[in-house]
Amino acid sequence: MIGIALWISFFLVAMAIILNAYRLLVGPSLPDRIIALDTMYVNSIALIILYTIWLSTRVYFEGALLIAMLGFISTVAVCKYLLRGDIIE
Amino acid sequence: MEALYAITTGILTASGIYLTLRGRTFPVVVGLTLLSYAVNLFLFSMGGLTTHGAALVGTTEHYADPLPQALVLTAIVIGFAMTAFAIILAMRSRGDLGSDSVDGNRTDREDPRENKA
Amino acid sequence: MLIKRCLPRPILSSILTMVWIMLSDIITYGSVIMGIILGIAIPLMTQRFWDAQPVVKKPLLLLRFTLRVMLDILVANLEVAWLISRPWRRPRPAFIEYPLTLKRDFSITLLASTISLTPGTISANLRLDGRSLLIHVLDTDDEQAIIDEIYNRYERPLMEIYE
Amino acid sequence: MTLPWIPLLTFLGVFVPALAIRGGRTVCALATAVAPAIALGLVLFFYLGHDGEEVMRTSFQWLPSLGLEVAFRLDGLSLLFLLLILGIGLLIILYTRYYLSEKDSMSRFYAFLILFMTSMVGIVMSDNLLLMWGFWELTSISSFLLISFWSHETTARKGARMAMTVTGAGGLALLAGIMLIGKVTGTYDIGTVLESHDLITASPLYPAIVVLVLLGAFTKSAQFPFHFWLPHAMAAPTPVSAYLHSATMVKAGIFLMLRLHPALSGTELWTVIVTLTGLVTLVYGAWFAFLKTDLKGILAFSTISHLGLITSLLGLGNSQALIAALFHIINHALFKASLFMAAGIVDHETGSRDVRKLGGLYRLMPITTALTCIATISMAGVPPLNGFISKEMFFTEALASQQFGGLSWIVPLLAGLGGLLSVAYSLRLAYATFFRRPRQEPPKTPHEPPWPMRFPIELLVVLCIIVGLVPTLPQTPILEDAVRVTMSGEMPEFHLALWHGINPALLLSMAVIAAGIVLHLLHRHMMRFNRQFRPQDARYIFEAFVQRLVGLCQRLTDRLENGSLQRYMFLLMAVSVLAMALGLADLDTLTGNLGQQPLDPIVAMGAALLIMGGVLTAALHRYRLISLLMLSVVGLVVSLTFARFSAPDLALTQLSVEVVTMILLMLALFFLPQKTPKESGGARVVRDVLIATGFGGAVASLNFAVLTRDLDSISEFFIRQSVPGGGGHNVVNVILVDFRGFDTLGEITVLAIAGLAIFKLLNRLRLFMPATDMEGRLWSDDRHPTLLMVVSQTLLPLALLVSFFIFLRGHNQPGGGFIAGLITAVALILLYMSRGVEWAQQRLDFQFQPIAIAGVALSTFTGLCSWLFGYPFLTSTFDHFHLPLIGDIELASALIFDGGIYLAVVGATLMILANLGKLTTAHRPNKDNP
Amino acid sequence: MAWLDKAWVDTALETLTAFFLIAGALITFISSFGMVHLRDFYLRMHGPAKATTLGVGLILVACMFYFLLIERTFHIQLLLVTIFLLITAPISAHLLAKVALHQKLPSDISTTGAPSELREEDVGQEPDTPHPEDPGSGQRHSP
Amino acid sequence: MQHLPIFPVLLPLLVAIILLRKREGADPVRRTISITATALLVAIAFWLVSQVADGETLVYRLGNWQAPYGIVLVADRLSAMMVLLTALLALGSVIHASGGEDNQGSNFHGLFHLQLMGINGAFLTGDLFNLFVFFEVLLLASYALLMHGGGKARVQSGLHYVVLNLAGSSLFLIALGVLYGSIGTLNMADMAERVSQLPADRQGLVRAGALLLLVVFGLKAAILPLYFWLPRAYSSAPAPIAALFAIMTKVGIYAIFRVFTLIFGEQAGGLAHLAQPWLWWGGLATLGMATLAVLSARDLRMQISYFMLISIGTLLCGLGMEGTASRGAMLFYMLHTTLINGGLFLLADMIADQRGKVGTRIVRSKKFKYATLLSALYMIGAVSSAGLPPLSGALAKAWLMSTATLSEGLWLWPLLLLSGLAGVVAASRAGSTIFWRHGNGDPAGERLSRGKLVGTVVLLSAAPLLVILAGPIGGYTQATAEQITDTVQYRSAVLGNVTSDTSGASVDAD
Repeated sequence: MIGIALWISFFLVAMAIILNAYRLLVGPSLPDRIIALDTMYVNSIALIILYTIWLSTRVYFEGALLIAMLGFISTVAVCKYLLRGDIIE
Repeated sequence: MEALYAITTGILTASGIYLTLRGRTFPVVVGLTLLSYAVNLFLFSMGGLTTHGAALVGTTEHYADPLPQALVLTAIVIGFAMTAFAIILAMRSRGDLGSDSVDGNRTDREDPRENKA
Repeated sequence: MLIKRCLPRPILSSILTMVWIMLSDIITYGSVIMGIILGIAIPLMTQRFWDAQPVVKKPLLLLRFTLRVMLDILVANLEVAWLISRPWRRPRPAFIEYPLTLKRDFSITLLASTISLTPGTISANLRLDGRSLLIHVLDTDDEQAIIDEIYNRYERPLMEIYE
Repeated sequence: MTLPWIPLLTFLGVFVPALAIRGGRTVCALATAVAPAIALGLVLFFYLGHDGEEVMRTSFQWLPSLGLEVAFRLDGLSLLFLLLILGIGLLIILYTRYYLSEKDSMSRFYAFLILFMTSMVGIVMSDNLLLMWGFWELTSISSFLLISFWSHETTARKGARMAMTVTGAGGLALLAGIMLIGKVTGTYDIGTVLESHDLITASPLYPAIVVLVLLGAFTKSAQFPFHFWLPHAMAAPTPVSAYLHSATMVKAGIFLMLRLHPALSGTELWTVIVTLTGLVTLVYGAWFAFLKTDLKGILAFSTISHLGLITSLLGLGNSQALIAALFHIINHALFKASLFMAAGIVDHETGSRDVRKLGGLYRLMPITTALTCIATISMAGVPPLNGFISKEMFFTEALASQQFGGLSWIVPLLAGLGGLLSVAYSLRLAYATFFRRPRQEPPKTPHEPPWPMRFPIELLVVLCIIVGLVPTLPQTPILEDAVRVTMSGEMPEFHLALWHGINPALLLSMAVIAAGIVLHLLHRHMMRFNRQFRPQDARYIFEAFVQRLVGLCQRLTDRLENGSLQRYMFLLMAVSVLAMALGLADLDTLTGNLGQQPLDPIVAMGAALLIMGGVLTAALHRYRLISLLMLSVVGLVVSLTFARFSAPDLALTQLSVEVVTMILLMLALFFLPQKTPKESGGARVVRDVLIATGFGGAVASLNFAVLTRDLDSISEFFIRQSVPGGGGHNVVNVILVDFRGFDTLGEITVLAIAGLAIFKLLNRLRLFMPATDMEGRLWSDDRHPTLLMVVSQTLLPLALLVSFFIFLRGHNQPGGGFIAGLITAVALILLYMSRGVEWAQQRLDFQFQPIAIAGVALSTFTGLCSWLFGYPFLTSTFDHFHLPLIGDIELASALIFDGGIYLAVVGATLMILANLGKLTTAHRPNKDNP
Repeated sequence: MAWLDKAWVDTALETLTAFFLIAGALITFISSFGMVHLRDFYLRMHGPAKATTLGVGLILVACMFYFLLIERTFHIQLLLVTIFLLITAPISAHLLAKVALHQKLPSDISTTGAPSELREEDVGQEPDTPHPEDPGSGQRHSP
Repeated sequence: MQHLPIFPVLLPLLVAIILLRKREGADPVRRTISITATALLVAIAFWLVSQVADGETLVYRLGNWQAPYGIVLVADRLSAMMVLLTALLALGSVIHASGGEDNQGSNFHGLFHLQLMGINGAFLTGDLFNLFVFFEVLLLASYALLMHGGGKARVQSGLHYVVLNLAGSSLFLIALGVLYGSIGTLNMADMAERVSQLPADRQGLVRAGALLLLVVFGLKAAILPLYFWLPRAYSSAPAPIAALFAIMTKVGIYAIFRVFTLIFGEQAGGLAHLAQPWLWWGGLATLGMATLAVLSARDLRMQISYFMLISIGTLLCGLGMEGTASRGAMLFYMLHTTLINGGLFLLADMIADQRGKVGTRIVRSKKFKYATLLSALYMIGAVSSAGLPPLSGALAKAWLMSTATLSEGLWLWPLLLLSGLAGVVAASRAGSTIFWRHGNGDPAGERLSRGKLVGTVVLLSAAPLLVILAGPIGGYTQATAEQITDTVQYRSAVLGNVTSDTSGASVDAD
């Protein structure tokens, strides 16, 4: 049961990422692209967790944590860039 | 899978190389970064592509080759240091030479028509 | 005094200890002790980076508030998911100017985050003077209702907790 | 043996003038003369004292692998030249004392002169070809210094350069010749080489050897067509001309031909080249000597002509000719040195060397006139002086020559022509300078020079007379010895005399003298005749040649090194593609023996994302921010790929590095143009795409080829040893901090250096700061969004906690100091982003450089600690401790090492980012938040 | 914890895992889908701001159940990720909205209310330095 | 002393740590520390040379791990000689720098020592990846030092240098990857061992990796199509750094020498000597181009850079030639050219100081003080570089020429001799213009810094010293060449009794 659910989830999450990629690709505005990227980060957390379930290993938990943290920071950086130009002023 | 992996590495490498051949500092630095990603992927795969084999002793039967991983780790760090230096140098070069052309001889003025693009 | 100096932020310290235990993924004496050590050490190290300390006046209310928000998040998400996945019905979005009564940055942040996480609203911009919040609503007819709901559901508890 | 003392003494003499100049000019001159005088004494002492030995030799090993020895020999030939070099050298020293003006640095001149003398002594005494070559080139260098002594004059500089270039080039040809001789004979030892005549002449390399060696000799001895440097070397002070260009340096070429005569001569090739060159030079030099108006110019061309005479004698090659040549060497040195010195006196006294301006000096300077005339007569080959004797011997040989078969008449013809001309220019020299009525007053009123200045001339002239009148007396044994060496031992009969009875040579001499006088009378017509040819000054030709060559080279280098990075990059890539392609072409099949793993859709998606990201990064590079976002996608997916293929550590590292890189690139992008103008033409783009595709294709092929072959690697060891040997379960981390800890030490050093370097780069950087974003919007005035501020300070403790956690578990689980350091750094950077540099800087009251360095230091000292226990650097240790309540704790030295990494990463990253942020802080107006 | 060993626990856990997995993935997918098909940026923003958070959160919960199932241990570590996301997601959304407003991205025609940010008047900071790529204006250096 | 081989790496690192604790300019204390440390490095290098002179190969196993697994430092005659050469060059440079150049920016001495660390590490390491790491250390340090003091020309040429070398680093990694992926080890001795038993289907891969490695090293060493960046970069670098850069190209040469004699030596079967023809023709082409280029120089520093290129071409030819004899000569030539070129760069800086605005451009200038002294030094350097007797260049060139076989000599001799001639022409033009073509009037120019002078003299004194001591030094280089050819000795020293076979494959690729 879990196996089937897992593969369905894999498929859905992968589709989600591809949709993100589509948004990233077409824009049209920069914020659109950024939000697509940000969502892609979050969705890759989901992907990694699914992978973790698939492999039954815990080694990627920190990966998920780090993506959550770093994805945020990178989004903040881009936003700051668009708002102020200078990220660290 | 191997074929796809190799093709991907190749395309990434090609993109990186193409960028490094541009005439402005920023694309060149981006290209070098991209190239270093590609090279890391390449180097990483030299130990083979292993699923479920994280090199943590006691967690699995067959391990991925840990040595290329260690090498790639070192390469990532060094690549980061180099990228950082290169991009700051690009800034310095713009500050000193007034242009971000890699050869320092062109103007920064964009074609007015292109501003709309 | 000593306690105050060593534990400038008891809540933060306890949160950190808890987080450490969560990180360690296992509750042993070792992890607890380590968590406590870190819970004391890290606030001391980072103290200088904190602005004025938010003082929690009613911890119980905070707990209740938190639970309510959690629930709202769940509902909100389902609602949004429902909205999004209905291409046949166009949502009626709106920008709403929400007047703030909260003063402290920390509580404003909490409010704004809460708004963003809960049904169909996103706090889009905090005005520079800190007096009002621009909110984007996904689907609404009645703007005042939303303002009232936010005020009653979130802002007033926060006022009570922190200010 | 004591032979090396002779060159050594003269060499030590180089330093004497500088020391002695304090005592005054006379003392300096005398002191300078000491070393050559002693050396001369030694030469005579050795030579007269040697008992029966043909050749005295000494040798020490120097560089045996090269076959280079410090080897000197003293034989008849050396002796002859040594006497000339040292003897005339002494006279020149004396003459110079009075010649140089107060302004000129006497010590420098003497030093150069003695240096030159040393190298000449070295040439003639060397018993090793390479050693000889060394001295040979040294004469070029020292003559360069001497000719350019008056370096403020353009002619001196140019003349010196030309002399240096031509003789230097000849020297290099000589070296090649010597190398070939070495290849043929297997040695550079002159003694051995001289005995290998048959071996050398039989070798197929023989023509090359002859040509190369003769190139050396001809350039040095100013043989046509390499003669042109000599007249321009006349820009040198006269003592230099007298010494170098009459007696010594130009004779070095002659010496070389003599020295190698036993080994190289006796073939048709040798005879033809040497004789003909000599004869042509003889006539050519004489003709121009006749036409020149500059005193020294006349003498220079006359020297060329006489050298041609000697050379042609060497070409004829029989023993009588050799005797004549040797004899003429002596004679030429005697009269030409005195003539040069006399010319110097005239120049010195009148201020002019132009014969058109001179005249009538005999009244004012009778003694000089007399001396000059005697020397001139000798030069003209008029009896009863020494010049006549050697010239008559030359005529004799010329008339007797049979080497050219049916064309042999050409030899006496040219010889006669040369003789005729030499009579003419000699006459003209003497007449125009001393006897003709002056056309104009000379710049200075001349009078007789001081006696010591004249003394060298007197001495030489007296020698001319003595040699002429009593030719058999002093020089016979010397000549005998010299000839014996040159003829490899066989001793011909010879007899030097003024009067051999009436014979063809005598008749030729008489005819030549008569014709010479006639020609002199026709001088004006000859000048007119000459004027119809375009004046071809060799100097201009040479200069123009060099200029053109330089210009050509400049154009070539400018074209190649056009300062275009794109081109250099292209070349690098092209060469790399070639390298990889060559290897790949060597592969039988690309696919190896290993089956491929099945493709799963997630991997396919990742690959698709990567490809999209990569291609778009490249394709959209003109929109830099978008390109950057695409790069970010690549970074993210790469890290997911690492996770997918069992490399959690890599995934974590890649992720954190990627984010930091993004931040960094964006920080920098602010100061750079936001868009790249379109400037690459279509062709360029096509070219770049092609090379990039080629490169990518090669990389992909290599990757595929490796992936489909099994690998027998050393990794098994690491997995086996990780726990027992390294004390950690995370093999990657154990490799990093233990097995290959040295790499890691280097890696954090790199990081620290990057921090330092970037600090250096940012120093006093001036930058453009855009006031609007790329679409012309003004910046938002919300500098530090409140929400962000609050969240960032909430996140900081959490991030620190996480980084500490990741650091601690690194040895056993994915993580480690590097990732932990990056997390800490990123958290702090978030603080910087949300609160601004000023705010953060106030609260972070430590500097980052010391932290980074402390990190490197910590790792290094951890490594050093193993020395205390007698283990090599970086040997790790670990142990398990049991603590009450807490349980088992493992402490590894690698953890401290990792701590160093952590510190270095934090320090370096912040050094990079925070310093970059600081760039603008102070200068941005701060309206809303004062 | 003996009750954990019962068979029905396994079944329950399995079911829970599967449920949360699908629910999470579905929400994730829907929010990304919304990001593609919604009409303006402000609308598109809603999905990632919360739906994704929840979706990932649910998957994390599924993961916790899964490990409870196979290892009989409770990995609270994963909760941390969720907490992190909860803290950060609204802030990202907020900042993005700020950017969008700053860039005056047009909102959908049906949107009621017009915030001052989207009106035409100038709200930005006065230029202290001219834009270097702005032809005709002089360039100034920061010393 | 068992730790001796690591001293040349650790000493600079420790000194750098001490010097970099705080960010400050150069003060007397720092200078003293820096110079003393460099002198100490010279002493250590001498010690190292004396230890290995009898043919012993010192192996230092870092972390006490046996050879193919851990990283080893290997000090044989070649490594020791290179370390000594570096130390000597560094001594001259650092003394010169203490004459004032070090104050033009921050952290000069610290970075200088880090660069020394990188260079020494590259010379000593026996591990290919570690070589990469040390390459990066020395490169990054060199980037930093190249920018020392700033200035447009430096930034401009520095950018090219940096970008090319970054690309080069990527190529290096690709090459390393291919080699590891097909050979399965990183230790060079072990690689040599394994290459000899390489299955046929891997040959192409190894060849590709090896050739790519050659390209990378060629970029560092500045072989013909890859050298165009060098003249500008080196001529714009601060003098002491330019001087130190003289060894940087030699690191490339060294790496080529080491890798392609050890790994792809006799034992390598089909891959034996695979770089030889490339080196030979590349070297000749470099030599030829540099010969033309040296004539084109409009600036003294450029000219010195081209002298350096000539020497690189010569060295590459030396590597490309067959037989060991040429290698002894080539190493001797390397000693000569490194020191002299370094000295010339230092000298050019002193000349620039004196001439003021004109700098080192080869044009007429004002009269300046110390022209005699400086011209004498220039004479020494130029004569030596051009390869004229009696200084070291002539000896080295003659030796190299004499080792060529006839068919090689046919190419090498004319080029080498012409390069010498071009050197003579160029140097005499430059020298006579710079020192002699000047206006009248009182000589101008600042006081000569004693540090700069001493540093320059230290390096240029190599010209006569190498000649005087040619016997022993030449003997050493000859012995080095013989030792290098005998790879069995190196391999057994490094690997001991360990067979290179590891038990079982560790990589699962299914």
